Amino acid sequence: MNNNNSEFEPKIVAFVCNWCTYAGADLTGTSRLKYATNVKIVRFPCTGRIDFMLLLKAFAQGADGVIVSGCHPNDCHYTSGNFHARRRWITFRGLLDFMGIDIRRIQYSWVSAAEGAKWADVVNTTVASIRELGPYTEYQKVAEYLDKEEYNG
Amino acid sequence: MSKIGVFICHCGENISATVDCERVAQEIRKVEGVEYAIDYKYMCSDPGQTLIKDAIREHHLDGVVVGSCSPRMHEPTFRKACAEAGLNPFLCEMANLREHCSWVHEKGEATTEKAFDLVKMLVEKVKRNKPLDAIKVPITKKALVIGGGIAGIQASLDIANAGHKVILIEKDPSIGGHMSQLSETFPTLDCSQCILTPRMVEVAQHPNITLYTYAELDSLEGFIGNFTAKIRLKAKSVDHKKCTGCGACLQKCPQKRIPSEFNAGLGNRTAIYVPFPQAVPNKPVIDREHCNYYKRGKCKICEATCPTGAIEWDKEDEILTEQVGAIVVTTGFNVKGADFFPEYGYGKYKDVLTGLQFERLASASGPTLGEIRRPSDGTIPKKIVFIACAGSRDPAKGIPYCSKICCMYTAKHAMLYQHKVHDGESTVFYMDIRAGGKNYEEFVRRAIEEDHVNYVRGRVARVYEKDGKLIVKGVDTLLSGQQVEIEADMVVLATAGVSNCGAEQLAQKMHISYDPYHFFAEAHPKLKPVETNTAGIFLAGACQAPKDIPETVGMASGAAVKVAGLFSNNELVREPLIAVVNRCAPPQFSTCVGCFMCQTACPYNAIEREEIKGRDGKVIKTVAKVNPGLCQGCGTCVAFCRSKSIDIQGYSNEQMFAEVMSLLNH
Amino acid sequence: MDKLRQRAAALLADGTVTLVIGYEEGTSKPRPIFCHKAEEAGKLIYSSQCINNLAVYLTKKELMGTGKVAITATIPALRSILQLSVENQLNEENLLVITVTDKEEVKEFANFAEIEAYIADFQLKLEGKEQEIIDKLEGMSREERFKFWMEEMSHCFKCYACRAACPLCYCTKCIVEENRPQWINPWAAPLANMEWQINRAMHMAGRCTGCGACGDACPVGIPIHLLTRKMMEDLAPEFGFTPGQPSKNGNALSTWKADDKENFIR
Amino acid sequence: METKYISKNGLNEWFSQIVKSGKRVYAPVEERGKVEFKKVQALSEVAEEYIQTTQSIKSAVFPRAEVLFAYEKESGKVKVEDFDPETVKETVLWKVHPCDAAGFKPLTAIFNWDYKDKLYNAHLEKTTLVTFSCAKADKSCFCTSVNGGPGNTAGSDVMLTMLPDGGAIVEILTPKGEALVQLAASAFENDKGEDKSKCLADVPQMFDVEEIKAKLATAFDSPVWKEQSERCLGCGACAFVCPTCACFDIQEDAHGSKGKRIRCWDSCGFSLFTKHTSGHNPRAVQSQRWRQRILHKFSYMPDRLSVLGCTGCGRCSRACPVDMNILEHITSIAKK
Repeated sequence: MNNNNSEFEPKIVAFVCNWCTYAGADLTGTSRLKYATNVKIVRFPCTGRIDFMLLLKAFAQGADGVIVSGCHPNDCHYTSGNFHARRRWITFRGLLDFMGIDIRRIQYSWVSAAEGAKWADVVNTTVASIRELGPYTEYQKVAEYLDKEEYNG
Repeated sequence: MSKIGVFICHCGENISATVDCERVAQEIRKVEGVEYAIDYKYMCSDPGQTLIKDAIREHHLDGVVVGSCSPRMHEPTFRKACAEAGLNPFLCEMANLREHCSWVHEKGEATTEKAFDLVKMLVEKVKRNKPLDAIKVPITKKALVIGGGIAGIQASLDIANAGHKVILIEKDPSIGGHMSQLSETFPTLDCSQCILTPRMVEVAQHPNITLYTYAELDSLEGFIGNFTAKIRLKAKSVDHKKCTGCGACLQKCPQKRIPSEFNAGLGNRTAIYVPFPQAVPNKPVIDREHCNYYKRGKCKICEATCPTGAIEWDKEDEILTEQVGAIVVTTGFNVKGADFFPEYGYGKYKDVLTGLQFERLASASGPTLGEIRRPSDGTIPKKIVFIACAGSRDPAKGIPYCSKICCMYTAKHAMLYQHKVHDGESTVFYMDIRAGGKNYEEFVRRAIEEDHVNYVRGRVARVYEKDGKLIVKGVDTLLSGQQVEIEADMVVLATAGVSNCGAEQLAQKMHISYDPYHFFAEAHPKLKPVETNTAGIFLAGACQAPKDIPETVGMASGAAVKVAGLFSNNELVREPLIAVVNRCAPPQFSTCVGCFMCQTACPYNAIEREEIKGRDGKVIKTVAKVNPGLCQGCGTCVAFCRSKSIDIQGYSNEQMFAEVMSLLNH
Repeated sequence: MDKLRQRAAALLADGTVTLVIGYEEGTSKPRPIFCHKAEEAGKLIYSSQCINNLAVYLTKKELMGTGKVAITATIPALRSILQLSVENQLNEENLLVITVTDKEEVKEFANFAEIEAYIADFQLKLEGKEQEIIDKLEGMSREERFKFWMEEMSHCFKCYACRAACPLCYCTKCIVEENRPQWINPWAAPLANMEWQINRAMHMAGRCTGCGACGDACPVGIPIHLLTRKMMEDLAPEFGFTPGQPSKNGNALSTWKADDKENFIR
Repeated sequence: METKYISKNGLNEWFSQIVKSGKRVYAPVEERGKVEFKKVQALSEVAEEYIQTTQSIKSAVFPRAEVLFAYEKESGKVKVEDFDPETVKETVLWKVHPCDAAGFKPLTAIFNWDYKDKLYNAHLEKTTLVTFSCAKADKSCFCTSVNGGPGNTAGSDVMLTMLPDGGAIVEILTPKGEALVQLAASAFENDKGEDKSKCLADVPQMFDVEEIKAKLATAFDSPVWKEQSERCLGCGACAFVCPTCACFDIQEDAHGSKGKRIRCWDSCGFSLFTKHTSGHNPRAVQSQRWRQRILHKFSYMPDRLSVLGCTGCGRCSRACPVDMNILEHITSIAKK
C-alpha cells in the first residue's frame, strides 16, 4: 500500500519504552488527542533495551526521522534503564555528529504515562521538523550503494 | 515457513470508525507467512476468542497477531485464548490499532495504511517469537505494610486474619494516622477514636502481626514474592521492653511547649512524649530535636524519674532486614497548611484554622476537650465561616483535582459547631457540593435544613482582620454575583489533601510510579486500582488519592485480598520475558567473553558468573549468567553486550530487528 | 636495550616465564617477536619506533595458557593491559609485565596496581596531526563531514585489520559475524563499512585507551582511530574520567550519573 | 606481435582517444597519501612517483561486492533478475604493473577451473590491460623469483616501457591491444629499436619456485608455520590487496520479500573462514591459516591449476600491520 501524497510525508519510527511512553501514547488515544500518522511505534521494555544499531537500521531502511522516548529520570520502571540509555545517546549523538550524520533527525524525549498530550505534541513537532528537513536521501543513497553502476574497487 | 493468523478487531466502532479493518485483513493475507486473516466486531468477546481458537486449530497456526486495543489492556486475554487452543501464549502478539491508531487519527487512507503497517510489524515479530515457559519462583508468605493509619491497620488485620505473617511499620511513635485525630466521622457522627482504637489494639495484640512504630523503609530490593526490605528502626531512646508506660517521665519533662503534631499544632507536648492518650504502643519516645539533653548535653530528668531505667541515651537507629513476599503501601496523605493561603490569612491570624485543626478543637481528646474555642483568646466563636475547596480545584494553586473529602467534613464541622454552640452562626462558602456516597447527600441536607448551616455558593476572595473580627469577603454566585462580607470570629479552611511528605522518595525506593502530585499510581485506573506497576506492591488509602474512611478501608481490604491471593500459592508463576546468556557448540560454549560489563549495567544485580567446566572439571571459561528470579527484563544488558551474547526473551534482537526492518520495506 | 635482553634471557633461562613477547627489527619497522628460548632474547629491541600494541596478543589462546608470559609493554600497551584486567581478560599470575623507562631501565610490575600507578604520570594527549584532522572536520559543515567519511569509508575493504590490531577487540564472536540478525552487512560498501566503524567506536566507548593501533593497522589509511579518540576527548569531561585510565567499577556506558546532561532530550 | 614507439604527445593523444571512445579508464591516482586505481579522465591525473598501488587491480574483474542476482517474491511466485553481462562497461586498465597483469592468469584459472564464472568472464572480456613495465622496485618486490619480471608481458594486452625522452616502447600483445591502439593509430610510430631491458628495474631473484614447491610438498607438519605466524593478527589485509586471492563469500541482502544475492571478498586468514556450523573449525589456529595461505599459492595452485598463486608484487608484505613479509618467509623456507 503506497502513500501517494503530493506533500512529503516523512517516515518516522518511534522507539519507546513500555512503561512510560507507550502507556503515555495509550493515554493520548484514550484522550482522543490527534496526531500525524507518520509515526509508527515500536515497543521496547525499556529505553535501556534500545540498541543504537536499530536507529541506524531505521535510517538505512528509509526512515527520515526517529523518535526515542522513555520514562523521565527517576521514573524508570527498572530504576536506571533510562539513565543508561541517556548515556548511550549522549555518546551516540557525539559520534554521529562527528561522522556527519544528521542528528536533528533523532528526537529524544521523556514522556510519562501521564503525559498523553505531550506525546501528541512530540509526534507533531517532530513530524513538522522532519518535513522541514526533507527526506534523508543523503543517507539512503549510500544505503543503496550496490545498485550504482560505479565500480567499487 | 510460518503460519501466522491475523485477527483484526473493530472494537465496536472504536477502530472501524477510522480504519478500514476489512481491507487491513485482506492486505495482510498477502504478506508472506500469513496463513489466515480475518476481521471481527469484538475480538475480546467470547465469540471473538472462539474465532481465534478455532483458527489456531483449523489452520495449525504457529503465531497469532491480534490487531485491536493496547496490549496493556488485553494481551493477557488473547494470550490465554491462544493457550487454550494449544498455542504457546508467547506466540501471540498484539498490534495497538486503537490507542495508537484509530483513536489518534482521522478516518482516511493514511490511517488504514498505518494500521496495516502496525499489524505487519507484529507479524514480522511474531514469526521470530519462540515458545516460552513461565518462570516459577518461590514466595515468602510474609507481607510488609507501610503506614499505620486506618488503611494499614485494616490491611494488616485482613492479611493476618487470612493466616499470613505481617510486618507493619509506622514512621510515627504510634499507629492510628489521621483517623485518630478526627473527632466524629461523617455521615453517622460516631466518634472516630471509639471505632478506631479497638482496631489499633487488635493490631498490637495479633499473633500474626509484628508492629514496628517509629520505623521507616530504608531500602527495598528483590521482586514479587522475594523482596528484601531494610527497615530503619529510629532510636526511641526509650527501651519499650523495660518501659511500663507509667507516664511519670512525661510529667517531669521540662520541655513542655513543643507544638503537638497530633493536635495539629493547637496543643503542646513534651520532648519525651506519647503522641496521644490512646496511642499504640502507649509508651513514650524522646524527640531528640527538642530534648534538652540531646540539645545541650544536660537534663536527664526523665531518666531520674523512670522507675524501670528504660531511658537509652546512646540508642542508635537499627536497620532490620526482613524478607517479604508482598508489600502494601498505606502511607496516607497530608493537608495543605502553613502559608499556602496568604489571601485567607492562614498563619497570620490565629483564628484561621485548617479543617484538621478544627477536628482537634471539636474532639473530646483535643486541646479544648471538645469545646470550640478561639486559639487567639479562648472565647467561643459566635460566627464561624467555613471555606470549602481551599486550594483544591484550583489550577492556579497547582491543585486542579478535587480533594473529595472536604465537602463532607465541612458539613460535619458546621454541624458539630451548631451542636456545640447553639446560638452560633455558621456559613459555608462552597463551589459545588459533592456528596456522592451512601447517606452523604442526606447528611449535607441535614446540616442545611436541621442545623441551619448557611451555605453560600461562591468563592472567598480574601480574609482580613478588622478590630478583633475576621472579615470574610466573597461573592454569592447564586445571587447574581452579589458581594458578601461576613464578620466572623473564626474561619476554617477545608484545605486540599495532598500527597504525604517524602512520597516521591519512597516511590523511587520501591520503583513504583507516581502522578504529577506525587500520589502513587495504580496499575490501571479502573481494573487494577490497588496494584502498582511493580508486581507485588499494592496500594491502599489516601497515598493513591484523597479518599474518605469507608473507601480507604474498602481499598485496604482489597489490597489485603490481593496479598492473600498471592500467598495462596507456594510459588509464583512469572512471565519469562527475561534476559538469557547464549550457549553454543564447543569449543566456544557461549559467545560471552566474560567481560562482565553487563554486571555494572544491570539495575537488579541479576547477572552472576558461571564457570563452564570441561569433562576433566577444569574451567574452560567464565561467562555471565542471568538469575531468572532477579532479572526483571529491562534489557539494558542486551543493548550493552558487544558480542550480542545476552538476549532478552520476548524482545529479542531478532524480533526487534525484524520489526524495524518490516516497518520500512515497501 | 642490553639490560632488556639480559633480563629476558634470564627469565627464559630460569623458567620464570615460557615466553617473552617483545619487539625485533623488521623489514621496514620494528615488529613483534616471540622468544621461547633464552638465545632468542638477543633479538629483542625497544625504541620509540616500536608502535605495535603487543597487548593484543595477551588474549590469544594460542599464545597464552601454556605458561607464564612476559611482555615488554610500551605506555599504550600498559594502558590496554589495565583495561583488559578491568574486563577480566587477564590472569595476573600468568603474566609478567615489563617496560623500559625513558632512562633505559627495565621495570617489572608486580601487579596491575603498580602499572596503574606508573602510567598515571603519562598523560594521554592528542597528537598534533590528530588534532589537525579533528579541527578540520569540526570546521566542516555536517554535509561535508558526511562526504569526508563516506569517501574514506569507500576505501575500506573490510579486512578488519582495525579489529585484529586492537587489544580490546577480543570477542570470540564479533558483531559483524553475528547473522541472526545480520546487524551489519558483511560485504564492503560505504554504508556497511560505516556501520561497522560506528559499532566499533560505540563498543570502544569508555574502553578505548587511545593507542591508535586501529588507525596504524588500516592498510588503506582511513583515520578510524579518530572516531574513538574524539569520543574519548568529548566524554571524559562529560562523564568525569581520564582518557587512557580505565576505571575499575564499570565504564562510561555501564554506569551513569543522575545529573548527566540531557539538554537534547525533550 | 608488433612493437612500436609512441612519443610523449602521442601518449596524450592516444589516452584522450581512449577516454573519448567511452571506455572507462582506471589508472593509479595519488590521493590521501596513497596510490590507488581510480576512474580517470586525463593523463595528468595519473600518478607518477610510486612503486606500487596499495591494492591490486583485481577488483576490476572481481569486485569487492557484486550482485549475482536480485529476486522478488510476490504471493508465492519468485521473480529473479539475473546478472546481465551486457551491463558490464568496456574498461581500460591503464598503467598496470606486470605483476598485476600476471595476476589475471591465476584469477582466470580459478574462475574457470570447472564452472565458468559468468560474471568474472564478462568483466575480463570487456577489460583491456595497458601495462607499464617497472623502472623502479623496492625490497618487497620479487617478481623475478616467481616466473615474472619488471618487463614481463604475461596477461597484458599492450605493454609500455617508458623511455627517458618521455616516449615509450609499445608492445602490442593481443588483438584487444591492437584494437586499443587503433583508436589513435596515427599517434604511434615505428619501433626505434630501443633496448627495453635497459629501462627495467633490477629485481634480484631471491629463490627458486620449483625448489620451494618441492620443499612445501613435505612441509605440511613443519613447525615453521607456527614460528612464522605467531605475530599474525589474522586480519584479511594480505588477501584483499593480493592480485590473485579469489576467495569469496555469498551473502544475502534481504529486505522483506525483496533481496539480492551478493558475492563478496573473503579471506582464509579469518578464523571464521573454515568454521563449521557445528562449532568445529578444521583450521582452528592462525598457524594453520597461514600454512593454507602459503601452500595454496605455492603448492596447491601449481598442482591443480598449473599456475603459481603469487606474482611477487609484495603488496601483502607492505599492507601487513605486523610485517608478515612473504618474501622473507618463503626464503627462510628455502633455506631450511
